[in-house]
Amino acid sequence: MTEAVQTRQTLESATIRFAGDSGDGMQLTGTQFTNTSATLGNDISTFPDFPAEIRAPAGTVPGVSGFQIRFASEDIHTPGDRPDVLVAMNPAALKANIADLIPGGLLIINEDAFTKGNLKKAEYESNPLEGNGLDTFRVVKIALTSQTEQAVAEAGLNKKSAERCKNFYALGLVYYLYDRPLEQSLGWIDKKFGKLPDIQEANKLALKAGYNFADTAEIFSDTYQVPKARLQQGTYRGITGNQALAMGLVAAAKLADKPLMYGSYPITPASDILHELARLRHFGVRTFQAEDEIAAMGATIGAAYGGAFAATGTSGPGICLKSEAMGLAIMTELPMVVVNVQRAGPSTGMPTKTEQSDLLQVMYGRNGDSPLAVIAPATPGECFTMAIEAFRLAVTYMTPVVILSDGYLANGAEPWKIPDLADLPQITVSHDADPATYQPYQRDEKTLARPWVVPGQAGLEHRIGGLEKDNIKGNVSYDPDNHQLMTNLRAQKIAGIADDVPALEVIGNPDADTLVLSWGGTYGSILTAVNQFNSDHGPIAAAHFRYLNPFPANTAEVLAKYKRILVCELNNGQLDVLVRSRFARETSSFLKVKGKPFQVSELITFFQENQA
Amino acid sequence: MTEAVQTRQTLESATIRFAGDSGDGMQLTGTQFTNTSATLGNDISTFPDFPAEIRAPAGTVPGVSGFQIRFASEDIHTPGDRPDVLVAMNPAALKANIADLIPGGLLIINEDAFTKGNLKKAEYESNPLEGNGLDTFRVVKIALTSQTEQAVAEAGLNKKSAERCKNFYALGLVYYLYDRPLEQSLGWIDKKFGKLPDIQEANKLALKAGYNFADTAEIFSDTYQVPKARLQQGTYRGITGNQALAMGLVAAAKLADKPLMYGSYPITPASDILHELARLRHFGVRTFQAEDEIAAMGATIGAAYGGAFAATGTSGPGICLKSEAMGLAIMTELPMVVVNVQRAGPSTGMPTKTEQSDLLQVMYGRNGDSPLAVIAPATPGECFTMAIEAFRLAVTYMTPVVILSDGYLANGAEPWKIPDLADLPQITVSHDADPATYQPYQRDEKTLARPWVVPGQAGLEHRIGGLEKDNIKGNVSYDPDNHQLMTNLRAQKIAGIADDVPALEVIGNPDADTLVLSWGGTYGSILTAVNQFNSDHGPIAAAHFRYLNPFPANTAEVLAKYKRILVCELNNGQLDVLVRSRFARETSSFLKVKGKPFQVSELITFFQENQA
Amino acid sequence: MSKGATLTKKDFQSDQIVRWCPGCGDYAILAAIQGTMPKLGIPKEKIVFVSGIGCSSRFPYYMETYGFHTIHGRAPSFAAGLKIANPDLSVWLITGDGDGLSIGGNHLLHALRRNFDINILLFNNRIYGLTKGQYSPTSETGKQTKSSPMGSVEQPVNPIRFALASEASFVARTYDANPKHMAETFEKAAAHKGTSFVEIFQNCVIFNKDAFDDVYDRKVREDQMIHLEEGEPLVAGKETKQGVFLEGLTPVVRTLTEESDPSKLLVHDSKQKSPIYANFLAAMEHPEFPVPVGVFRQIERPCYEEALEAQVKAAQDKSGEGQLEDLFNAGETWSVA
Amino acid sequence: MSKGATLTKKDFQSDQIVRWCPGCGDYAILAAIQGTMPKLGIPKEKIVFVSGIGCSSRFPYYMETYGFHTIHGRAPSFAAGLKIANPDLSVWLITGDGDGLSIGGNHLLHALRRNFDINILLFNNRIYGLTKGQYSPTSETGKQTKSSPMGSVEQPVNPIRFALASEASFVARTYDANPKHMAETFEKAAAHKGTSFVEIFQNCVIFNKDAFDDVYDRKVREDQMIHLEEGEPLVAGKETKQGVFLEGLTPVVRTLTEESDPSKLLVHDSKQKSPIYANFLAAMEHPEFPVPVGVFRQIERPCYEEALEAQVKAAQDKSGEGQLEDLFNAGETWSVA
Ligand SMILES: Cc1ncc(C[n+]2csc(CCOP(=O)(O)OP(=O)(O)O)c2C)c(N)n1
Ligand SMILES: Cc1ncc(C[n+]2csc(CCOP(=O)(O)OP(=O)(O)O)c2C)c(N)n1
Ligand code: SF4
Ligand code: SF4
Ligand SMILES: [Mg+2]
Ligand SMILES: [Mg+2]
Repeated sequence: MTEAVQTRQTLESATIRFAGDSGDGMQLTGTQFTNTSATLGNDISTFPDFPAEIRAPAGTVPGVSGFQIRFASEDIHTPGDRPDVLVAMNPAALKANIADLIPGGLLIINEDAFTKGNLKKAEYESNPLEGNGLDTFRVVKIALTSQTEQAVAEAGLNKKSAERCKNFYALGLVYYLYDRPLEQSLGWIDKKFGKLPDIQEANKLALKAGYNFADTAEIFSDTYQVPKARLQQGTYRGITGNQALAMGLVAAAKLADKPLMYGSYPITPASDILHELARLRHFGVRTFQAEDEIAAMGATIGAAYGGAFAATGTSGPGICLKSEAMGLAIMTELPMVVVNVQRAGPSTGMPTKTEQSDLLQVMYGRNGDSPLAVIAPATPGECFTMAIEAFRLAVTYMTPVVILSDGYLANGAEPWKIPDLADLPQITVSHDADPATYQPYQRDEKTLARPWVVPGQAGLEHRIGGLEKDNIKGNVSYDPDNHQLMTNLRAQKIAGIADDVPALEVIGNPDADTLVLSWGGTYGSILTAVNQFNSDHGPIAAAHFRYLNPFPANTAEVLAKYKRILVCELNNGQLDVLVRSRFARETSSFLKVKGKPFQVSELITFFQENQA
Repeated sequence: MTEAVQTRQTLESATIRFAGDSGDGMQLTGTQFTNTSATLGNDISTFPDFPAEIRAPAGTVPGVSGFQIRFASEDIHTPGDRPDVLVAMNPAALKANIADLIPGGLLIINEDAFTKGNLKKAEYESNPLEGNGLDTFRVVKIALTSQTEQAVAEAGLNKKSAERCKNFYALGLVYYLYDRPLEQSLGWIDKKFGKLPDIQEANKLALKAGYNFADTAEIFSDTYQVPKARLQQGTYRGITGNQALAMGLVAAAKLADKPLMYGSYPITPASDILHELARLRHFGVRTFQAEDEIAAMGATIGAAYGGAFAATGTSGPGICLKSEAMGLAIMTELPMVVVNVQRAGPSTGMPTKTEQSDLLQVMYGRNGDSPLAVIAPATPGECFTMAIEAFRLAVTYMTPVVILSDGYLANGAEPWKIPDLADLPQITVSHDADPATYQPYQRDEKTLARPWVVPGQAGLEHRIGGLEKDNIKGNVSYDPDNHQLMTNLRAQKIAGIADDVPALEVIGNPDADTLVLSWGGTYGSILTAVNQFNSDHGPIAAAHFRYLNPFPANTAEVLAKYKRILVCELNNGQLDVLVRSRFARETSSFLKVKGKPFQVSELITFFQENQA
Repeated sequence: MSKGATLTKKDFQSDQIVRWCPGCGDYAILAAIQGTMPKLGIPKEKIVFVSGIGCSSRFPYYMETYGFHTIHGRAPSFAAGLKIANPDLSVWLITGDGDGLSIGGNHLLHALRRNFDINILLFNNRIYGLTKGQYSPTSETGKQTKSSPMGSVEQPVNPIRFALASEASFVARTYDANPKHMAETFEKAAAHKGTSFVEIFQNCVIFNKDAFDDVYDRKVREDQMIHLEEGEPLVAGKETKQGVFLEGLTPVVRTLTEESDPSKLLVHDSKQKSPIYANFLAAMEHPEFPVPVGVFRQIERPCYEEALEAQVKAAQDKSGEGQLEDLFNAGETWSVA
Repeated sequence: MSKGATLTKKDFQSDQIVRWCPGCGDYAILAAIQGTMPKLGIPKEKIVFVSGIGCSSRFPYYMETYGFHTIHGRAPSFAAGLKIANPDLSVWLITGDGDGLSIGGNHLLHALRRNFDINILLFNNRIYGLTKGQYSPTSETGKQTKSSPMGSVEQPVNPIRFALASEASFVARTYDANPKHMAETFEKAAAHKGTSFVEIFQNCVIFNKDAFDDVYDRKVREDQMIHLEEGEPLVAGKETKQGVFLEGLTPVVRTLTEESDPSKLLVHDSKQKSPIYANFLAAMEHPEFPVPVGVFRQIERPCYEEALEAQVKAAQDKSGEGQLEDLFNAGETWSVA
């Protein structure tokens, strides 16, 4: 580490995308880079993007797997619009990703993979490495496959296994480029492949060889360093939204000293919540893999009725199936959490791609007037706190609560400051009731919640169900006025939550004329764009909804302050429907449904166009 | 028919309610009165109201079955707010209905039924016939049971069967009261009971005895006549919404020369559509009673894919179950009709009661942005035309079309002018496509519809499904821009229907400041109230939506003309959400969820209060 | 509070007016259940009746226990969640032939193979009662109803064979016309550890009147039914006895005479591990065969909720009771000072 | 256009890149189907592949026929509607153990008892492939997967027994490791009038690798399987022959020696009206028994769509083809002049 180090440019942030075939181990490479950078103290944000198939056809564009990571010495909130560096392990990866690389960006290419066969599979008519199509980039072609093979020769693997180490070779190159130490990844290899010493050895050789080649061959004209970020003091770990959500559900149950029951049917991108929770039997977690989403919802209601902290998770099509039983949960006023990790729809849509298009579904997708609470975490880490919040609301108001996550939050990772137990909210639950006075639908004056009495409590036997019940007594009732009353009460109960949740906060420049509204998983891009707009263009304010139903109590007041309201969301205008219908205000929307998060730049452009 | 006839008062309209135990045959009595009055040339409107149970406990209030009929010499649009005459066959019927009888109204009571036992079952503390609780009414107490027994004695029935004729005795009384001839009912009895001569005889005796008793005993101080209405010339029949809907579906298929496939799972109040259609095998109707609503929807899509005119029908909870497959219908852009006969919700709710609370469900109750067309008939008879219209839109735009009927339309009857075949719209369908150029998602420039190619057509083999497809070619596509394009196209296609449907019409006084908005089955009450308000109170305008998605093209223009917008609907504010979100206008709403239609009087009061 | 031992039938009658049609078979079943409950020695508050939708599914309202009237066809899933949350409740699931075998067939299948310790009573009236008389999955082919005026074209499903294929560990059949047989069967079902499945022939007097009279009317009952008794030969018949013999795999019914060799008669054994015998019994359908009633099969098999609890315990034995700090700190962490 | 008779396997290959994992058993099944199609003599345009969701359910994309990739578990209902609309199509339904027996179990049940003339192929890899490896309803008890790290606590369902209880008129089993057996089985399924149900043992190399190797690996296949042949005795075994004998109702496998009386051996007869024999075969499960493959049952029973068409015809014969005027004017009418 001689000269090069001295000339390293210091960057505030950098974005790399690793792209290759599904079999090339790009997700692993990305995760290694992420962990090393996190440990170095950078703030990070990642965006994995993989094909729908388990093993899509090798070498084809649909088979490309990508992992983007942004790391920075400042606070960041998105994985970056476009990469500064693209690592393309084969022609298909190049084809699928080159449009995103910034002009002048660094393109690291595995030359060896640009064979006739691979070019054909990628549907390239001619070899893009020839000709001048890549002239706007700084192209570094490396014979990655063969150099890896040479480097790992001494480990004695067969050709195929040797080749498979090339992702670590590539990682070594990029580690050098950004001045990252190898230790953490070397340690990881030791742990992971301890039982397969030849593979362990080979991967370590590949990683070092890549690093050294970059150093000695001086293949990069510029090299960089990204100092550590001024993160809040504490212990951190990387966390995805799904992991955080699973932990939040467990934590909520623990905080209330209740068992957690999670009923679910596997579906992309929600399955990992089930997987995470299934491993936690020693936390008293009862997972139930149901035969379908209807049964998962039924079991969740059954468990809530039985006194457990009950939750279910799915993605959009699964909500369709749950919807009838969700209506019953509303009618019987039982507490539970329903997680919807949204994906691109309609119908099967694009299961591995992100979208925010189930907001109106969870608001209105049931027969009858059937209000429930809807909340949406803004970042992967917030999935933890919002899971706890969901249970708090559920048991306080005796209502199902929907958490709207999405594919981007679910699989995206960010550093997560491990919370202090003492800082977590307390959740208190009581099943107490006096047999002398107990009535199933006697409501708490403040919350309008009915009592949560569970089978097993003597003297409180009663019957509930989906037929309209008379308020207080809970007997089946067809009385016209009672139905009106109950409909109103169900609505008021949910509306009343508004006073029990944090006020809507204005970010950016509160004195601007224009207010940007957004919700859920787009927070990072919105915040970044709003901040950037305020520094580069002019004043703009923003408010990001984490509470969708009800809206925070001050929402009308906030909106009233602004002349212009812009709504940004990853769907065809759903928050917009809620905002307009609630506040009867004209709005302008930036709507994107491409299976991808917002780019900061496109938001800025939209702000500019609407800053009349 | 001597004196009495001479002193008959002539009325423009009258409203009678027959109420008794479920076993008392009140629905039959009501229907007989309806048919006779219709044949006499009155305009009529009916409202049957019966318990959820097949045979609710005899004598109890939940077991009361009622049938209200309004008949008139003028055009009428509702079965009347409150009856002028109430026939109460037992204490429970009295209890359940007396609050509705107009002050000074005529109350005909079966004295015999006011036994201790029955009073107890009806939860009366003391006998209401004693004391002065009924003083505001004109009470006519008759020993209906015993008089019937005597009257039918010669037919030789046992006591129980003899008693069961008392509904015809009551009908006879009321026929006399309103000067209706007995012939039609006598004929009906002959037809119905031809095979049971003793019962046939007894019922005829009872009917005549009731009539004669009223005549000779002069039990009514006033008697009436209601001249015929100035109805449009033609042949009429009585029709319920469900009957009309079934006929409309059949007619649509016939008009297009296609077989009708109707896949359904029984559910109140939609089952009768299945029953009607099951009888029509000779029309080529294929009904399929599926194992559940999911399968019914799947089969409907399968049949549409196979080239049939395919429809399914259900009520709200069934829509929950259909919703996932409805998303697939949208994604595959196949033509079909989905009927939702709404009932009071949420959840199981009050299955036999009417409500309009599934509007937002059918609009938004699916994952992803998944627009489809939604229409709603305004009267029972219109269910016929709207069923045809639904199929016209479905095949023209290659989209599922939802028909929102409701329990009130479904079971309510009105005179229906039998249409001339020549006046029905022509529906043309083509499956033609040229194998040389055919592409599954090549769209018609105007309608944006894709071609309706069906299996069996040679050279056009292709594959469809729920994964996003690329526009034109129809291959599975994860391309970001294609998903955006397809999402937009799906939305535009539905939005484009606006230009192909009748403009929104303004009724009442178009020059008023206030516009009343309503939709679907409330038309009759709204129209009546608006007319009455214009004559008695002041100018008011109204516009009634039959097309909910999209709204007719001129809707914005209509709304823009009015200072004040009032929305009236039988739910907790659903059209309101659509109107406000689309037009960003403040509104005031009259929302009723009591399982019953609007009363004209309550609408008038609401108009008055909001006519500031 | 309530002590199971001292309860009476009356204690299990709720204050709700029973709303079935006069003469409906559901009344007799309700009475039999209310009569059975005190014998189980379970306190009222530990008993939950869960149902779907249908006439039969109104059942929970009439029981003075905990009750949950859920949605159509899905009762097994609610029962599953309830048992997971609270394994020591006595859970009774009430369903109908439509609720349990039409819309709810899949949940029934999975509940049975999972073997929750619950009791499932399927009221089979071979019709949809609540929706006013459409044919159901157990209606006979050719059945004319409102939705099949020219006759149903569907082959009915045999609930017992379905339950057996679903790996049910307890399978029985009883009928509303025999309170004593019902009571005995319900007691056996309650005693079984695991899912008990009981088909009940039930008379819908309004829409499928006397559908089972050919089988269970007092006049024909003894000839048309085989009352299965553990260890007893398979014999029907009041005057002349009819015995069931095996020819290869085929059941053959022969009149027993002085000469018949009783040792050749099939003897009832509901505890066979293999489902073959129970399937054989179930294939005996009316009118070709007298109809077996009683317990077809009862085998021991682990219950779902017990196996689940065992995993929780094993995990806690191995890793200690989970602590949130450990969970939060799992995986790679780093510190920012 | 295309004539069935002159088509080749290639004609049935669509232009879509096949996207299963290298080594997945689905490839062999696809090849076997594409190879079978030309033999059926049905023009391409008359053939429709309908599927649910799962790795296996991608199948239709790869067939150069009509194809409908529907939603999870519901394919039977789409096929039902399609057959009702268009009875003369050759409809093939592709499903998986999750698609067909977990979420879709109920539709499968009802499709089978209704007996539409369709062919249902259930790819049983005893795992959820597409969602990356959770246990399925056919996974063995104790199976460790992502969603069952301590082992599944569920009793698996046997697809053949399920199909039999669902009154399937044609029930068979084949396996991806034997192209010839697959082809023969598919041809028989196609030839059967009514719903043909075929379970296919399928290897998921990624999430449940070699799950069937104990049964169908070339080395053990002949000992561990009984290839059912009509009229042939039930015998397994390469070197030493193992025969299936009946003891009462119990199958007993005995080594055949010189002394064995071959007339005592059970002889395969798939056409028995009673389901008892087929159930008996289906109860022979690995590892206690060699696994039967081939056709378990094939009986004649009316098809739903034919019975429906017959009703349409009968109604038209009786009342004439329905005229709208008559429909409108039915019931009581009156005239206003
Ligand atoms: C989702 C849904 N679909 C349909 C219905 C209507 N429905 C209620 S009960 C029932 C069938 C009942 O039949 P069964 O289970 O045999 O019960 P029975 O009334 O005969 O006791 C139907 C179709 C419903 N309640 N919910
Ligand atoms: C409503 C719904 N729920 C869940 C899923 C997710 N999902 C897709 S395929 C599948 C299971 C597939 O298993 P199987 O049928 O055995 O097919 P395989 O992939 O093994 O061939 C699941 C759970 C879905 N697509 N839709
Ligand atoms: S309809 Fe039939 S099943 Fe329902 S309550 Fe009446 S008699 Fe009983
Ligand atoms: S995951 Fe398994 S079943 Fe799916 S394609 Fe891969 S190997 Fe085949
Ligand atoms: Mg029934
Ligand atoms: Mg599988």
